[in-house]
Amino acid sequence: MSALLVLALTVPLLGLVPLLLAGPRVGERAALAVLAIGAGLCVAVGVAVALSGRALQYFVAGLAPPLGIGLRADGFSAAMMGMSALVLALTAFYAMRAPGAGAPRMPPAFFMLLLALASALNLAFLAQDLFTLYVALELLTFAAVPLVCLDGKPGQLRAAMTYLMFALFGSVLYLLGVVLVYGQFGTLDFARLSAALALAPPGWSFGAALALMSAGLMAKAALFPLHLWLPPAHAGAPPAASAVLSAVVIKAPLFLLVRLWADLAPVPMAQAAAPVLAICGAGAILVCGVVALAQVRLKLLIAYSTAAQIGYLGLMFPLAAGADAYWSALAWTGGTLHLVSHAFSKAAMFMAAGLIAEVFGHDRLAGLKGAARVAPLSIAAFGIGGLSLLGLPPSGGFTAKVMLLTSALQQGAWWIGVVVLAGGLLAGGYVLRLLVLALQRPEDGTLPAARECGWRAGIALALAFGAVALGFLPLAPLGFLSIGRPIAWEGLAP
Amino acid sequence: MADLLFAAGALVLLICGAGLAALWRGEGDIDRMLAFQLLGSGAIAVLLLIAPAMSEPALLDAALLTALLAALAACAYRAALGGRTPPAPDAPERQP
Amino acid sequence: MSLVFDALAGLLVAGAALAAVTAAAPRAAVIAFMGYGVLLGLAWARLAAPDVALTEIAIGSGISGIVLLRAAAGLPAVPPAANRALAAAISVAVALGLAALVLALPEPAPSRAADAAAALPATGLGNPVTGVLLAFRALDTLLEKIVLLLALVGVWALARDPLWRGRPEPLFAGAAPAPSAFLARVLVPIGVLVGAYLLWAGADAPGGAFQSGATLAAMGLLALMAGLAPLPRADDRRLRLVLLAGPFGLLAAGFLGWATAGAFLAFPPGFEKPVIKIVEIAITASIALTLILVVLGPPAGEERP
Amino acid sequence: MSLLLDAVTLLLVSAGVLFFAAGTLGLLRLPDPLTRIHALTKADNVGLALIVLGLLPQAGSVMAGVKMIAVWALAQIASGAVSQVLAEAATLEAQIEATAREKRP
Amino acid sequence: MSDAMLYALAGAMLAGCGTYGLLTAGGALGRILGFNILGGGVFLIFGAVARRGAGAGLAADPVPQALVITGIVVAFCATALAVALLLRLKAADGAGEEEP
Repeated sequence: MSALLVLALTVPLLGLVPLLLAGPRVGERAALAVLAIGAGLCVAVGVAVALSGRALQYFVAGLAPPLGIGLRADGFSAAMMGMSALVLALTAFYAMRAPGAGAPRMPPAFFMLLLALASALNLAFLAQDLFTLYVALELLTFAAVPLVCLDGKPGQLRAAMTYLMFALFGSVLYLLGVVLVYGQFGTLDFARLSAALALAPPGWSFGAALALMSAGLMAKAALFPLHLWLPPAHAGAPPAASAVLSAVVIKAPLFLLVRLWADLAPVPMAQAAAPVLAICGAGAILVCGVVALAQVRLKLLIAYSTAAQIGYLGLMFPLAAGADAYWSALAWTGGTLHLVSHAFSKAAMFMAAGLIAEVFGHDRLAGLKGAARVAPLSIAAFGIGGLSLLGLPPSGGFTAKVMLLTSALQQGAWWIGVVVLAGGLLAGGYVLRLLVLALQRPEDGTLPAARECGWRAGIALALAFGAVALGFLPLAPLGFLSIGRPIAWEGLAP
Repeated sequence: MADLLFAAGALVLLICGAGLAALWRGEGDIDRMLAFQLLGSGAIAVLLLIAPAMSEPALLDAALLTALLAALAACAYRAALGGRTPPAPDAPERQP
Repeated sequence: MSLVFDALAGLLVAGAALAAVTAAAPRAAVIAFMGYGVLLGLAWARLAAPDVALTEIAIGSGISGIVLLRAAAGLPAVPPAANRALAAAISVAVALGLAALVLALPEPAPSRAADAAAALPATGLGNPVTGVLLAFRALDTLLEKIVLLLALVGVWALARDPLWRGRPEPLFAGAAPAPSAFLARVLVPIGVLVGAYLLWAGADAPGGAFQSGATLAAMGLLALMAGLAPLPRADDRRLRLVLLAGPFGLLAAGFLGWATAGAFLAFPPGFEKPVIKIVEIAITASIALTLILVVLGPPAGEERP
Repeated sequence: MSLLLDAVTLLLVSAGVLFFAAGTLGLLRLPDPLTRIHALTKADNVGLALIVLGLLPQAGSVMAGVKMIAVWALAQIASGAVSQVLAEAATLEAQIEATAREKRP
Repeated sequence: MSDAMLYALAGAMLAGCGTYGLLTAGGALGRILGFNILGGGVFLIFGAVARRGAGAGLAADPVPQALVITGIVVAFCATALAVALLLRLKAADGAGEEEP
């Protein structure tokens, strides 16, 4: 079973070979097939974890840490793997042009970057070694930055440059933390570090190392106040690229942030850091939410909403670090569910925005009156995906926010509850703006003659319904997510 | 003996440092490239000196590589100036 | 005495770095940065890290120089953007904070040297750094090869032609002047020899795929600069095969190890050294070619007849 | 014997360092780039040659000695060619500067 | 004060220089240099950590050294990608390409 972990890492890479050696058409098909297989592998990992009730683990080269590298899938990583693989595979289908659709094909580079993203994300979710995670983050950066500037427009190039600088700065900070951890413990393996930390309470320098790594991850995840690079990058990219960037790419550093503070850091240290992360999260929700309201272009609006929505994960930290096991598990479930449902709804919204912009030839909100007449499926996908951001039932966003809210109120963290509610109101403001416009009667002669591409809108809609389907989960801590936590190696090499 | 070799290495470093500081305040980038070449020669000498002092023969390979690549830098500098030969006084502008 | 030397070397590195970040003109900054690379190589030599020193010299002062000098050409000098006094204060705080963290590192230092030394004989290698790179942490090396490939994809994605046809822009527009061409003709054969030697020596002495690949790349670029070889076509299938040979050779060896030794990226028992050697040759070729192509930049599209 | 060899090393290496110092001094005092290039290559090569000669007794193995001589030979060839390259670059830069000045009245 | 510690402190100084470069750079090239110097400082500290871990007949802990080699190559790739972006931007601005 644990062989699945290696396959999930390596199979997406195989798709690079036909893309580089064969023609673009063959390469594209191969990439699609490989991504579909990759999604199957990730789902299989989830099923295996759920059935066995234990984490899957694999020692690369048969060498156990500290010298070797371990891969490990617990419930949390399996959930993230499944989510990202599904979004990537559907995005690949969305990016494939129907023959004769007229628009230019996605260049082969796009599919190469998508395949590399699949591998990098799985590595980020599976690797148990801080340096391997650094390589994963670099892989992610090198796959994500070119996605921003695929069309080569000057605005995109500038956005890509800013993104690259932020990402590289984040890498250096993260690496500095890794260096300090190695200097203190001589190991970079999560399980061994946990064991060492349990033996002796670490000093301030371990806290500093964690803080440096976190700052690096925040820069890569665009968590407020390091979010400035995100809106131009995500809004300028081609729609399929925006969808993966916003939906899954920033989730990897967020996932690692959770790993560091919820799984690795000793409890007193995590409790001390949690308010800081929560304040960053609250800042993201409120500041970026307000800025999103002021946007005049649809894609920028969605991008600012991404910068706002990742703030909810920041709010999770003090709740998950709380003393009461049930309420902290509920907050943990809520945070994870938010990550997953946001991925589905955000991918749907960016795809829909892309289709709308294709029909209208622009994405200025003021010119989108009556869009529902020419792009009904896209508007529906946008609306249903937006439902989840707003936190209206039934949707994954609703369930996640209710969980966070309940946990906050039960633990007496009133201000977090207030931020969750305010964030919902702001999201309502910016989601409804488009919907209201789209349903208005268009002025005569302003509607374009073109219609949306139906089956691609169908993919967006399917993703949006995925976010809705998550809303049918029970409002209780999900047992699946606690499988395999806390981190430990079970026995020796498999 | 090792101490003496390190002392010689330190002296070479000191000389290079002084040369660097002075050339750095010179007027053109050619002077800066000269400073870089001086540094390259100094680094070769230092690597040769500390290789026996540390009894690490691989540092001789490093010295060899430094000699190769310091020369490459000069070529890169020239290449970045562009492929033109010095223009004649009234030659027409080079076509882009 | 060696401490005096070390203190001097440390100060010189920092001085060169300071010159690089304070120079007003882009080209002056780049030259200072190249000097910083040479001095950093010395620092690595003194840290008993000849493998890293070789890498730093080849990449830090060699190929980086080509890339950065090209980038600096024609760039205007830009005035500093921020409040310099504030920036200096922050930077000093960063340096002092880091110094405090470094001084707080525990004594005796934790180390994996004993583990590595104990596990090394099983690989048949004599150089522990090569052992870590290709046997113990081969997963990192594999993925880092993919990072290299992706960097090239990223650079090529900037091409105006999405199908990547044709050759990149030349490093010299026109024929190289005689002195440069002469230098290249002399240095390239020697450099290729040195690169091959580093690969051959790397199993048991400092050196290996990275150092060799970087050296060969530098020589390749020199040859291209002087017009000794034609610019490579981005759509050449053989070229793409070489690009893929390193990462996918290692991946194939990983699967071979899975089949024979029971673990992904383990090596077939009894054949560790030959398999590692073959993979290393493939990796060297891929690194050298990838670095060359990354430096050359995106292909310019189909040549006009 | 070893004492004698060490003395030889000391003598030659000191002389080499002295040449380095002299070359650097020339580099700093000479008036224009072309003469400075000249000073640099001459002094560096003699200095390096003396250091290599001095270190040969400490080489330890024949291979190391051969490598040292190879380093010196390579540096010798390279610095000669490098000075040509830089001199050409200096001429070109001066000319570009002059044309630019002509165009700017 | 050991040699390793001296270089670790030099690494800290480099990190400071790199930060200064990142903060004051007026253009992308300055930021690229700053990032490289900052990264070089971090690597140097890692090298010092490796040197402190000498033992078992090895002059230094080989694990960090291997990781630094990996890191140097990755950092170079980042530099090359950034420079390619810079050159493309320069060409786009020079040709007066406009946003559609």
